[in-house]
Amino acid sequence: MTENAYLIPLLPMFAFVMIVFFMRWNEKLSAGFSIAMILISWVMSLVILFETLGRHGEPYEIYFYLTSFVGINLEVGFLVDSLTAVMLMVVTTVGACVEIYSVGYMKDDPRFSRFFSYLSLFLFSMLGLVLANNFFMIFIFWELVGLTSYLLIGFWFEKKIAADAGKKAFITTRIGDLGFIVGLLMVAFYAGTFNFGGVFDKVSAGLIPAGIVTVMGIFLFCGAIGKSAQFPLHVWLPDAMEGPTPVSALIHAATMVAAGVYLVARIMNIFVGSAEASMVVAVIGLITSFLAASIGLVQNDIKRVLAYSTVSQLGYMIMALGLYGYDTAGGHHSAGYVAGTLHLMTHAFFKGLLFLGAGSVIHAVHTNDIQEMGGLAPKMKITSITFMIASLSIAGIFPLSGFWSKDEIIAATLHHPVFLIVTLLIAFMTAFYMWRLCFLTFFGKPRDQHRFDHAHESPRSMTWPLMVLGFLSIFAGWVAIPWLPHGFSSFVFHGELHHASPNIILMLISTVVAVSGIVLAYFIYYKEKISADKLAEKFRPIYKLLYNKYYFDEIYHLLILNPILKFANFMWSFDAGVIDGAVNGTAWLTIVWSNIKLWFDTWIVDGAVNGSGWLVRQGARILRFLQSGSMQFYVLFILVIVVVIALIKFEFIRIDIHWPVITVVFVLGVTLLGVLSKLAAGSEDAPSSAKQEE
Amino acid sequence: MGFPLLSSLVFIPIIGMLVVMFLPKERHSAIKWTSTLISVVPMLISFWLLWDYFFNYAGDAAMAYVEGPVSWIPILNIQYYLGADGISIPLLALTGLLSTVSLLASFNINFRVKEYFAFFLLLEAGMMGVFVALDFFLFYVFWEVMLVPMYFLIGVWGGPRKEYAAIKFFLYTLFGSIFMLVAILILYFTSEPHSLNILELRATGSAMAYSLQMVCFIFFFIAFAIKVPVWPFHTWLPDAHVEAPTAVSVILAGVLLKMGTYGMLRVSWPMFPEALRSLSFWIALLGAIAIIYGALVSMAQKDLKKLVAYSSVSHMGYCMLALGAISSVQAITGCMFQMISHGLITGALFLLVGVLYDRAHTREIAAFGGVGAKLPIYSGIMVFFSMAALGLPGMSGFISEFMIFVGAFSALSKIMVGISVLGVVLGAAYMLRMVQRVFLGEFDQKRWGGLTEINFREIVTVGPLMLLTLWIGIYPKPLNDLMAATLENLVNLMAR
Amino acid sequence: MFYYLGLAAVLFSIGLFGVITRRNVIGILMSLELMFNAANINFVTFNKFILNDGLTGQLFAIFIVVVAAAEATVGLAIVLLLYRNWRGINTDNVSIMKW
Amino acid sequence: MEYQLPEYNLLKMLPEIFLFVWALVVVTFDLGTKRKTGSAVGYLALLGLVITGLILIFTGYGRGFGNMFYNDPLALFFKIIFLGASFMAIGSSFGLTHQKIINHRGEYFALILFSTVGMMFLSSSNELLSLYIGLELTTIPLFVLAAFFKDDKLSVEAGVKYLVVGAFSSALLLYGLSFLYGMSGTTDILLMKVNLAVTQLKFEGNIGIILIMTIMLLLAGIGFKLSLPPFHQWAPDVYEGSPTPIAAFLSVGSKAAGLAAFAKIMVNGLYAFYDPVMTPNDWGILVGVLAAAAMILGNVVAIRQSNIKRMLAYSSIAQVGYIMIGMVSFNELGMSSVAFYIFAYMFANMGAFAVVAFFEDKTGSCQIESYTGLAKSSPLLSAAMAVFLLSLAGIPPLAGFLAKFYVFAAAIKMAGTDGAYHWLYWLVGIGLLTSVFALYYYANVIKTMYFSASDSPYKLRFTAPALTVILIGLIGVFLFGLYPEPIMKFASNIPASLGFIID
Repeated sequence: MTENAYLIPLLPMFAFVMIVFFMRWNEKLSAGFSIAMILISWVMSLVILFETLGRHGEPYEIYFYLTSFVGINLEVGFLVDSLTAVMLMVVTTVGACVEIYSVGYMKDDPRFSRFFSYLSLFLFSMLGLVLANNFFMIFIFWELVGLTSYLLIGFWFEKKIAADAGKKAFITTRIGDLGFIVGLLMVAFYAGTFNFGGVFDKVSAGLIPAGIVTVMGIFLFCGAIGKSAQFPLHVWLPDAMEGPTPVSALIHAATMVAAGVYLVARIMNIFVGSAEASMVVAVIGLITSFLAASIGLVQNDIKRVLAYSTVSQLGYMIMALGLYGYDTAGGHHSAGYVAGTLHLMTHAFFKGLLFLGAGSVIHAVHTNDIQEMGGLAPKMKITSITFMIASLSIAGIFPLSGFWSKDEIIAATLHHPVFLIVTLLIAFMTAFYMWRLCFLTFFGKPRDQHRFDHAHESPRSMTWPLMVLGFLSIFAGWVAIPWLPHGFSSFVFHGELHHASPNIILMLISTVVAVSGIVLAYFIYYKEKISADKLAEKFRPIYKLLYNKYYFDEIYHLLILNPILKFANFMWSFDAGVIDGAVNGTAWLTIVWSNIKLWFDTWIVDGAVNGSGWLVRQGARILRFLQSGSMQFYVLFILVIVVVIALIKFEFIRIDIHWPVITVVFVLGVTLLGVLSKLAAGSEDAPSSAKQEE
Repeated sequence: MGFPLLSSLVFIPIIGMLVVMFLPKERHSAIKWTSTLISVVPMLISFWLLWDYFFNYAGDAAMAYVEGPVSWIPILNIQYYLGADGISIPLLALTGLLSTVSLLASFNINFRVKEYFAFFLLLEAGMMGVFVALDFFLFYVFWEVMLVPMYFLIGVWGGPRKEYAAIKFFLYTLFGSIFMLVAILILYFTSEPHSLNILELRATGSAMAYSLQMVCFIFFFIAFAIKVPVWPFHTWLPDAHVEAPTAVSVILAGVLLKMGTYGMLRVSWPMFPEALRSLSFWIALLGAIAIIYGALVSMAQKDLKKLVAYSSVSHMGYCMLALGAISSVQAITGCMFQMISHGLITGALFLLVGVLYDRAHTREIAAFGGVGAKLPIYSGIMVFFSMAALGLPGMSGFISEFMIFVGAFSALSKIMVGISVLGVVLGAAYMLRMVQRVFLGEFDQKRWGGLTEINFREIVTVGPLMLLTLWIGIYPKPLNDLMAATLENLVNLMAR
Repeated sequence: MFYYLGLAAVLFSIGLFGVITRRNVIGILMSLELMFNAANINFVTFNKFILNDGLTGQLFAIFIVVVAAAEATVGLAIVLLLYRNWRGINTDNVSIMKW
Repeated sequence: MEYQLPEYNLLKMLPEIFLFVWALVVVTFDLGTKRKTGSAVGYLALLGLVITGLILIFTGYGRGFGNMFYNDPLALFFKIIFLGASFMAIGSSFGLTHQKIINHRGEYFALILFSTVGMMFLSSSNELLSLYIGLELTTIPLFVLAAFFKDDKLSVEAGVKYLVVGAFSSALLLYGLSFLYGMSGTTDILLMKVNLAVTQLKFEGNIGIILIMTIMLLLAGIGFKLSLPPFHQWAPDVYEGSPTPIAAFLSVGSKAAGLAAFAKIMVNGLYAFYDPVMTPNDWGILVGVLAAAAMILGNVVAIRQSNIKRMLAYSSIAQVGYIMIGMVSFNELGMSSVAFYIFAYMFANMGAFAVVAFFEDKTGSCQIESYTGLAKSSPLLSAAMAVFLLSLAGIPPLAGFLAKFYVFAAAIKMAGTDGAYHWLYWLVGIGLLTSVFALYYYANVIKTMYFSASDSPYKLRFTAPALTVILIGLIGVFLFGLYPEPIMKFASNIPASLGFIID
């Protein structure tokens, strides 16, 4: 089965093609078909997972050349190792759940089947990304994922914000990809191949200078920054919530945004090669995580809160991976890699669940604002229960899966006190805002009676996926229970037997932190012992800062977007100036030379040859004067020219009294006489000729 | 030698032109169909050439299908000498395809039909000729012959400022080509025995004194650069594009611009290696400038067609960047890829803009919005090509740009390449702006309620371009193999 | 012979002067005749003094006289036309067409 | 001093004689039929030209009247051009003879023929006297023809101007010739080179001044014929005023005659002779400067003309500039290129003038504006006009382009081979740049005919002769653009008859 892994992405592609060309008109059929396809690939990836387990995660690679020019090959192929297997599992599972879910959610949407075709396309590219065995392919699917996310965010493109959000997402990630491309170019140039294995060998063999490796790593990481919404390019993710909720669940929580993390994990060998690069990664992750968490504290849009929590969790993973790279480069042992990948998996499940739950809530009350919800728990049991499970999990409460992964992360930060403290702080904040969300949504008394009355539990197609994911977000983490002999950790490290040493104290600390966060939220938002508004009043500046997301969007608009647009406009005007300087040029010229025809100017001036145009026109004037129309003048002119040229030649000759000279002297004298007299005569009828000028 | 395929490529359209001339003026549909069918023949021939070349000749860099040299004007020993190799064959196919496509696309022309189609066929003949000529005189003749029908096509069937645009195009290009003429004459009299044979003159050119090489190179460069158009010479392009009727701007973008780069690859690059070496940096710099500049300017456009026009300035900038990276085969291959894919994509974009214009009678971007809801298929195709234009993987644009970057990165200053990579983002920016403003957002029901979906003929015109774009994007190997030998040979010549 | 040449030169110059300054077309024609005759004198002179082969110069002179006569006739005819159209033969009027 | 009579074999002169007689016949025929002959006279004249052409072909090369009369390739080539020019001129003047010239058809055609005879005579004379006579015989009928509309002020003014300026310039030429005769002691151009050298020795090389005078005067005299600036000013006025076919004939025929004279006297007579003061290169540069002036002036001023005849006049001035480039690049390629150029130029220019004449006959207007939208009402006419203009502008594959190419090739070759001639590069540069200017005003006419949406009021129906002329023009322009081989071969013999050794 592993050798046929390429089928996994191709099945959704098949679904996409079929839907677009044949099934568009039959909604049920298209939905069913795409779901069937993703289920098949789910099964396949399950099989592959077990096969990989059987191989103890030995990588398995197949590829052939797409095209090859001198020096470098573009190849197509896939690589299955433990990481791939896990990711396949995650993607297919969440994908399947989301597709089933959206049957209910997208019901009676005019573009129902198109939605499913997009979903399938996305799954194709995501799975392809996961399976890719070289930088080139991963980049291709990387971009395709971006495209599909663009399409899906802007799915309801009649809404201007949705369209804007889509554009913003695409361009922002593209900026990240800029770095990615440069990284690829460096890879191609210095490593001479795109194949992961080849590149890693070159790096670990030290064939590439360390500085280059650092720069390369950082540039490649730019891609991750863009895709998984790390600081400073995190601004697009919250806006992306304008898309349909299933999309948010699938793309912007579980899979696509995780692609960045996946990339970092995939090319970890490069980071291992350079401590500096890894440090950068870690720091970026930390900053992001902190910022996002703090922003999430005060947001009121349910999906935005989730979005920020996603960003912060991604930051977690990135930080963990970075730390791993740093420590390993330093020769120490670190749990970061396991932590990152594990959290990647668990987070996919519970965050997916959270979003789907949020979706079903929104489906019920038709608003995103948690201030208008409340007390929904009795009305929609499954949703609320699963939602709370997920919240517990993300808060990291024993023994839910979130607990294990987060614990690993904290363990990874052990040797770096700053990281440790901030991480714990973040964990606290996470617990707090998640439970703020829960309390405000499901408990207390309804703040908007009208919406409350209409609220109802979602249809079955929506609740089943919730339950599946709920199950997973409870138990998925257990594969990594440290006491397991052949646990997750030993799986991701290809078979080398390796126990992440269980660290009871840490576990306790993290649990305490999490619980305290929950309790605080409980007191503020459930018991309302402490008034949130008072707090907000007390910390007004901080509150405003957080509420406005640190003013990132504004700053970007001010510093980057507007200047570029201005510059573009300036360029355009400059170009226009060059092109039809005719317009203004002519205006000026017609004032000066009003007697010249317009088109003559336009073409002479055009292409910025004013000068020559001016000369030409002057010349024309003189010639006009010469072409005076009086024949005697012509005669005179001929004569003058002859004499002048002759004179020019005379300089070369020694003058001795000799017969020809006399002749010439005569001729000259008489001619000059003639000239004078003619000019005298010409002065008389000067006015008439002047009239002719008009 | 067998059947003179290349000559037939050139002369069938001319015969077609004569046939069309003798058709009665009123029989519009007859004229349209005749000319289209006639133009199908060279298209098929060119495809067959592609096929045959790929399987029989692709191995070596020598000229295939050589016809002649037949002495034409012995006094100046001007010869009738045609040939095709890896760089001209794909362009021939492109020309054939685009000519037929744009003839199909110009069925909605309905005044002075006869002249229009006659001129169009003449234009096709000229383009084919440029790509197969191996004698400088012949090359120049075709180069110029093409101008006249173009002048008329823009000037008669063009938009409001057609006359200005037409004369501008004509004068600009003529101005360039006189430089080429001088350079040709200098080459002619330097070579011993006097010859105008492009292939033989390669030896002469590379043997010239440095200064003379410089002069000739610059003269040729001016001529070709105006055609490309390289950045400072580009100002004729937007006007010509905006004023020209749809089909003509398709040809203009799809084929005429390629002639500049083709000329560089065929003539001046292998001919004056020393001069090239000392100038390559500046050429690449011009390319980089063009990329950024074109992208920025097209970001500020309000007219759909102008936007596409400037985008092609930016895209040809990639070609120049690649041509600056003389030492790397990747870059040159990328350049060829870029030429072809730009031909396909921009051609299609112009076609689509034309489709919209026929229905809405405006190209003002601001005037539209939410068209996607009304014309799903049309918008789908348009979005597809916009994505291709902004270099989305899986489509030809990406492959070519990527090759160019890889090659240029190894051959040029890293900084320059880094900067020109910015073009990718800017490209995304202006294309998405356009897509969003036109197809997304609110739909103005009462103004655009009457818009009708893209019809079958128009889909037929765009379909093949779509398929090719995808094919090159997904499996570029055949095209690459087709050109590989020739291009390596070229690079070796440049490295002399 | 120098004197003859000088004479020719003087004639020529006078002719020039006349052509340029005369307002009257007849006058111009006459001045032209002067110039022709200057050339004649030259020819004859050269034939006489410098070289003494045959009569080429003389012949040339005779031919010139003939040609000049022909030109004069045509000229006068045109002058007649001029008079018919302008009621006068002053050259200053005859400048309708210019630039 | 005793003479031996040179052999007069009149047979060599048969074409001229025949044409002369035929002209007389034409007049008498017209008189004999009481001037009631419609266009029969015209056809008669055409017939005469055709027959002359045939005779011309059958009288081979050879010489008569001592060295006075040569039938060499140069002569033959130019004679063909003259015949062609006058053929097209006559052909395009039928409409004229229907409306304006009711009375004097006979004289009209006869005069054209006479002038043609003069040109032919000139082109094959190799000796100053006969050359001068040929020149006068060419010019004098043209004086009359220019003023042929007796009651049209413009025409008469054209006549007067042409007369005065022409006579004046011929006087200058004559004076120059007299000095030439004085210095060389012979009127035979072939002997001239030798004798000049001898004379130079006799006067210790002090004939410089007089040589300069001579060359100046000759330049002035011939430059007038060529309408080469600064001796051009008569041209626009005369072209505008005189009947259109005559203008055409002037612009091609008498130019060609001037070229022949120039080639004979300056190139053949004076090129081989070297004087430290006035080397051929010196006055070559001088002529080159004049040529540059011609190209610049002609092309620039033509841009602003509103009268198409005037525009064509200026364009023809510019064309002379191009021709002179070939002339002053003193090599065999140059001479043959000149010949080819004038040949190609004949077709294009005569054709263009024929269209103008035809249009003028039908509509009575010469303004460019009145051509608006002509393409729709009469496509063939405007298409022909467009082709002619493009050929004049030098757009391949038309003959005009090949001619330009040939000329520039000659210049660049000379510049490349001889260091003293580097100035030719500049000349070529100017030529090329101005050719872009030229395209502009030609294209402007095309624009007026084609690009205007409004329809032309005139619906023109062809008359047979006009159509013939235009078709001849088209065929010539296309044929010799695509297959110039025979003409070029022929033209490549001409340098030999100008004393160049063909390597």
